[in-house]
Amino acid sequence: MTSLQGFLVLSALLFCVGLGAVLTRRNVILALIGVELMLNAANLNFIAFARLGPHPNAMEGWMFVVFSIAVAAAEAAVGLALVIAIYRRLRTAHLDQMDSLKG
Amino acid sequence: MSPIVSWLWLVPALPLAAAAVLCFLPDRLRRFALPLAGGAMGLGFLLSCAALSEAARSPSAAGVHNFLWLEFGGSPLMLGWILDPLSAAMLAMVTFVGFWIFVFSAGYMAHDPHYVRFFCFLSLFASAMLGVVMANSLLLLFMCWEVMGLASYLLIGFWFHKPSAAAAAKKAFITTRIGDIGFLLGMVWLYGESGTLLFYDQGAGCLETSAIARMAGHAAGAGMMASTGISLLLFAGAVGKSGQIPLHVWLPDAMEGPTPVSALIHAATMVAAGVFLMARVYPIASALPPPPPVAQVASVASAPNAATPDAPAPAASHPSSLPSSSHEASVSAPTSVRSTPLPALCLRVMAWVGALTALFAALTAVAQTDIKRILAYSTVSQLGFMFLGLATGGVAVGMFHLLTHAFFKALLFLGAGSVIHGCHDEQDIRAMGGLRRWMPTTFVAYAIGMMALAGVPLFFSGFWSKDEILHAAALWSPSKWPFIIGVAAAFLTAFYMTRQMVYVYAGEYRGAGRGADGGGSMDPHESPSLMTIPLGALAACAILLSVLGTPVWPWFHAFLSGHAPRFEPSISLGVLVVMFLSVVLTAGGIGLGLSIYARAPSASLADEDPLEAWRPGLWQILRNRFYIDELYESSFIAWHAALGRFSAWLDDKVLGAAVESVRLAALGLAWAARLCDEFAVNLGFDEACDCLRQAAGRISRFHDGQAQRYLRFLALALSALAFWILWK
Amino acid sequence: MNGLTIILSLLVIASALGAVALRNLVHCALCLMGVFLGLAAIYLCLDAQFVGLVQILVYVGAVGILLVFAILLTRGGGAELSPFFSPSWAIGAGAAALLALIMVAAILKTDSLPAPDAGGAELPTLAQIGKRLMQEDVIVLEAMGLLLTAAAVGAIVLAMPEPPPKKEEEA
Amino acid sequence: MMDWIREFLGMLWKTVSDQPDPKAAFLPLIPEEWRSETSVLLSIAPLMMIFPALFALTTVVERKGLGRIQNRLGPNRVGPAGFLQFAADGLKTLTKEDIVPRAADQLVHFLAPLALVVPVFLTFSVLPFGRHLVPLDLESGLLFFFAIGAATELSVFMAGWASRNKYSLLGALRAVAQMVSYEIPLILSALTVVMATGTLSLPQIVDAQAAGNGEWLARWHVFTPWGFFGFALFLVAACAEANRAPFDLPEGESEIIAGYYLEYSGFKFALFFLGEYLGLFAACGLGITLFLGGWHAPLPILERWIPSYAWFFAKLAALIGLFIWVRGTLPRVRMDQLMNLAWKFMLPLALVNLLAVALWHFLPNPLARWAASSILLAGAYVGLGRALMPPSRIGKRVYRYAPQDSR
Amino acid sequence: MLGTGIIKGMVETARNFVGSYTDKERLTTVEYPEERIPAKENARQFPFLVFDGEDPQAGLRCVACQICEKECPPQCILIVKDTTKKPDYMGKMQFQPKVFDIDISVCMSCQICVEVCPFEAIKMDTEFELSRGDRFGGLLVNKTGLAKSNAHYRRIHPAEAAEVDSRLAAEKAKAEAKAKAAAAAAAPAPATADVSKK
Repeated sequence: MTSLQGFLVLSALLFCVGLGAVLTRRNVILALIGVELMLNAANLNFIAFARLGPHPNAMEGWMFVVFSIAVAAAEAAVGLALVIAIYRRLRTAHLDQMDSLKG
Repeated sequence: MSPIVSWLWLVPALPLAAAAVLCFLPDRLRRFALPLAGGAMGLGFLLSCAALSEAARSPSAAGVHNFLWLEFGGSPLMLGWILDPLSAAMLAMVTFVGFWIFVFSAGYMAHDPHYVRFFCFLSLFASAMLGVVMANSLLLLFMCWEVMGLASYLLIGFWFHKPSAAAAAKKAFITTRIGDIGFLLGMVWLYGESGTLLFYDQGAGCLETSAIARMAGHAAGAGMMASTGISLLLFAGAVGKSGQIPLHVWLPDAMEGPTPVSALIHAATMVAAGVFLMARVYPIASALPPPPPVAQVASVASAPNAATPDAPAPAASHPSSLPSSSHEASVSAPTSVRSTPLPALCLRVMAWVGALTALFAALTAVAQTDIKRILAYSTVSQLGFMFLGLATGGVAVGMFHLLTHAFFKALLFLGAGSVIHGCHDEQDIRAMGGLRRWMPTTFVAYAIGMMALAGVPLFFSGFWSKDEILHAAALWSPSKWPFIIGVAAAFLTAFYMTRQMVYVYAGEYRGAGRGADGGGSMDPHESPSLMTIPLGALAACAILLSVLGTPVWPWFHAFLSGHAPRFEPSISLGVLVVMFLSVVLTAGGIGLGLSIYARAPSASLADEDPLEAWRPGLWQILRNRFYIDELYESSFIAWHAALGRFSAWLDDKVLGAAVESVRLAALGLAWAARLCDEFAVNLGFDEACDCLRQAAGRISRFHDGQAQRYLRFLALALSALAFWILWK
Repeated sequence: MNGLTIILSLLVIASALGAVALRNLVHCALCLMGVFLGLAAIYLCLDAQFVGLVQILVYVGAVGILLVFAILLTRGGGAELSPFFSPSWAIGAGAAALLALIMVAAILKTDSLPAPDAGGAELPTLAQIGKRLMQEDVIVLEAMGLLLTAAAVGAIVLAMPEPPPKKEEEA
Repeated sequence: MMDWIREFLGMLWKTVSDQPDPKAAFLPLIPEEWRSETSVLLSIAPLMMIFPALFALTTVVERKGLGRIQNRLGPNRVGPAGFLQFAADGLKTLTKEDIVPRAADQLVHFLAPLALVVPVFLTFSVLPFGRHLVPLDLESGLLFFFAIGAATELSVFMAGWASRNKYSLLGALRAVAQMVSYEIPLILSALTVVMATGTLSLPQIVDAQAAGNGEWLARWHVFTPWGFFGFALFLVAACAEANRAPFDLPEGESEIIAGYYLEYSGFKFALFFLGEYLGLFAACGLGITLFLGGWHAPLPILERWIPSYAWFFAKLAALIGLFIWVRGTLPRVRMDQLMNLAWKFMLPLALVNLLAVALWHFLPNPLARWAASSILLAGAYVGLGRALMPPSRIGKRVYRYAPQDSR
Repeated sequence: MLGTGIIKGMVETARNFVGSYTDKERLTTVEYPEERIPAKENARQFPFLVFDGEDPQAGLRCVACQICEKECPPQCILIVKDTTKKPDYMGKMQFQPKVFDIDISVCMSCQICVEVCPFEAIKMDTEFELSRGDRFGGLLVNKTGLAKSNAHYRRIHPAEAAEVDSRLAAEKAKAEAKAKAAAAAAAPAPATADVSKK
């Protein structure tokens, strides 16, 4: 196993842990935590490929991570604001109780 | 035309503008209400004085200002105003009395929460009255007349939270409307006859010679000339407004309004408007048919007592008389030969109505205990006098009494207001007494007013004006009964005013639970100077006005009739006789009053009146105002109610049944349509929809709104996809 | 991978599992901070200094604090009351585990991953990153600024207290 | 062994006398496998000794200074003129019972003070204390400073939340809100320097402020308009970041008793205390590095006679004195005033300041750029000050029940 | 402008700071155990019992009338009368207190005992350094501990003590004059004459 493979495995595991949180936990905030984990897993992939890939002096990977972090910040702000707004209206933070669109 | 005429519109416009401003004035700026309303009134008074002097300089030439208001197709509708002695005198009187009443109101209503609104209404009212006075068009006069009715409704019902006030306001409004229907009909008829509603229009007005002649010559059926019918209808309006029998019932009830309102309505303005109206249309009312054959004019006789006791009788006794020109002749010819032609029918009706009202109201006033009600009945009585004077002696006689009465009755009402204010809103004269000590200024002013009303000779204006009326009535040719009735009424006037004075000012204070020895804050007190100053001003006028109309120097008559006054040092015997008679009457009335009431002033509230002890039956009749209200209640109003019930029944059962049957028919049709729709058309569609819905329901079970479930499926699918890609 | 990065990786995985599986939401958030810090450390180990420090600044300093506030504002500070295990939980966890299995297997199976250039190429310096951000990627940077502004405004609008319903609507 | 001691003393001398790379002669004496760890230890150990000692001294000086400001004597019992008071205090806190509330979250409660102190110590690692004294010369040292500094917010939250006490939680939320709010003007004001010097490395920033050849006055950033405003903003924001008076609402003993460290006692409390002061020192050190020329003397001539770290610590002492002075002068502000100041005054002013740096950078003429940025900043200051504190027309206060003329 | 107030305040505190080193007026505190501010005459801490003469117990002015015990709001005084009597300063025979205890952990320094005492026997002390190792026991002061000489009283409350002394002297003189008159009236009785001669 090369070093790159190790980081990729770490990234895959991190991603799946995050996915598990999104799929199983009912609290919206935990789902968001899962989403953050998945984003971080992706970032880790970028960094790993950028550093341990064939072109360490290319900056695309780094740039991607920087922008991805910014997007994550925006996502967290809007997502948590949504959570708070929904909580204020429905008095719950549980995903399975937010089913107003239920068919 | 002098410039003052073209600016005369300012006189009513100023109070109107004040009213408009006042109705938007917030209550916290209430200190501006009096300056605004009173200032408008004072300015109006100054303008009126200028107009009066203008009119006095050339009394014979009426200044007229007409303008186009509307145009119906080809026929213009003109309105206008007029400055003649009549309107000038009225303007000056109304603005002067009104100004002092405004001042008085500021004191009287100082603590009312709706002070500003009150002044707004007062200004509106004054503006309407001034419009009535200076109108040169019957239409304009009618419009102002109706605004005045509205304003009086608002003012009488000013304290609308009191049920009695609200009822009185409605009563006044409705009762006067009955008369106004007559007015409206008369006006329409007048327009039909003369083609114009302008009074004076350079020869084309309806009060000018040609129109009068045309109307008087035009028979209207039932033995009447057109002019007679018109003037009788207009008189109906005047009866309503001026509270004559049989429409007098609203006026005493109108005492529910604030006292300054009573003063304004019952003394100076609204009730006088009726008299003024008749004075204005006097040319029509007094119009005689065109000159009959010479023989009748020449026939000379003096036959008093010949007329039937009831004025409309001549017309009624000849229902089938000739429709042609001379019903007067047909009345007079068979009865007797007389020196002068019989006065116009309208004037005779007026005389009788006036005389009867004077007596009736005076009798009723004797038995009242409410200080304002006594004055109200007194007003009704005095208005009867005015009509009597108008009918028998002409415009000047009636108007002179109107003017003098305006001042002293306003004085009396304001005095009563002062008394009520001083006694903490007590209105029952039995609960007063001894106020001479507490309220000396009010007492003096009230006494002057009382003496003017009672006709105490020489120094008080009422004496001269009433004397003139009696004199004119005595000389009235058709009948002497009005004179006799008037004499009785004059006697009663002195009597009931003495009674009231004694009750209110003599003896000990009888207010419940308070008194001279109580010394508490509930003692009566003198009113503030804001209220006593108007009393003084009006009292001065009540005395001073007498100089204008003495037989020795009848300036006012001359002014009204348009020629220069003459100084007549010698008074004719007839006048002296009547004068003497009235002195005796007054003295008798006062003496009788004093002898009955002043000898043993009642000591407490519960004491019964000496008259009641003397004749309880008669007293009850008088006390209950001859049961006229009850009579109306059981007759007209009951009939109306029955008619209303019948109409309701008709609407409900007959018309309603028809509507119901139409409805049922429509319903049946709709039922049929619906059945067809449901069982024929919808069934197939519904089935199809149901199929779709069930199918969709099965599919939609996956869409349970659980985001995580969707994601789980996604994840499984992703795994499967990855698996397939990697190890296919 | 040297010893330090292996330790950090284990720490990151453990923290991630804690962040996902703990009952108390605040603990979850704190574990998430651990993941972030661990990842930042890994970035630093991979010579990605700028990215690692930005990771700490943004994730720990901003996103973490936001999360914590959101947890407290939704009364999530106490323990979760609903049962942890449920049939749907099994499906979700199974799907995640399956995917993890597939991905790890795929990574390990692949042996054709590119090796780093042995030529000793220089890593980009901070100044280069700055130039890149301000010159070539300036459009992206502007867009990102716009996005962040919009997100901030949107978050404020969303989380603003709603005006109380009017009386007429209630009646 | 003798070599070892001699080289160690030589290393100390080289450090004290401002010579480059003092460890160069000493490290080869260490076995190969321990060399890097020893080097790290040699860098860290002075930090770990000097700044806690400075903290100890500062507590005494602060109490004495505050006492003098309030016409009191201050501590005067332990040691000469009371200067050993810190020892007594330290002993007391060390021997006090460590109380943990039963309802508290034990682990988080325990970790919180550590999580506060560790990042604070880390921040010192990038500060250049002297000419050759910078423990960690990072390319993005400034970013490191702020990133690590941001982590302290988390520890404050941990402390407040884990205590299971509503006052603690309120204090923690206040503190976090305050720190998040003031971090923005803090970073923005520091960014002016980055814009002016074009680097994130703190030693390079210090070098940029050195006097040029033949100049008699150092080119400290504080001597420029934007630098002056940036420094003022930086100081205010640092004061709020460190929860010092007048921004010490999170403690707010009159309303929330002691804020987030209400439930801490003994040594943990001492750690919080230490962390707070060290945070203040770090912020002051950063301010010195960014705006006050770092270890440079105001007049380049003086640098020859007085060692560079002396200048640094002199400036640090001056700034600490300023903070003590401010604490003795200003009353605590209200929460809304605090937030208003951050968002409505400091943030716009910091943004304007960025504009001013840009003007400074792009205008060639020295006079023109002085005038332009001065006018811009002065206008913004006056306008924002007016907006924040509109001139109030407050009449003479009238008391309802007191007689009007009793004065 | 924003900030001027801050600068003004800073200047003021700086003036305080510097002034505390240079200006004695500004630094009003003293280092207590070494320096003391002399007690004010009106200071009062806890009551003590005044005695005349040399013997603290025999010279006590207290006659165990127990008024102070009844009046004491926190009930911190305990008095037990002795059975023996001894003459007071006016020569009248009076009881002695056998026990006179004051629990100064309860006493609230209200001075009511002093106000009500008809014999000027109890006064307020200015002593304030009363801390004890024991929480309660050490603060229960008995008759011995409470007795302090009139000289002490004169030292701590000079003006008041002078007034009290002069009044007592006057009363004593009056009483002696009266006694002399009574003795003169009773002169024939030889036994009393002997007594008065002594």
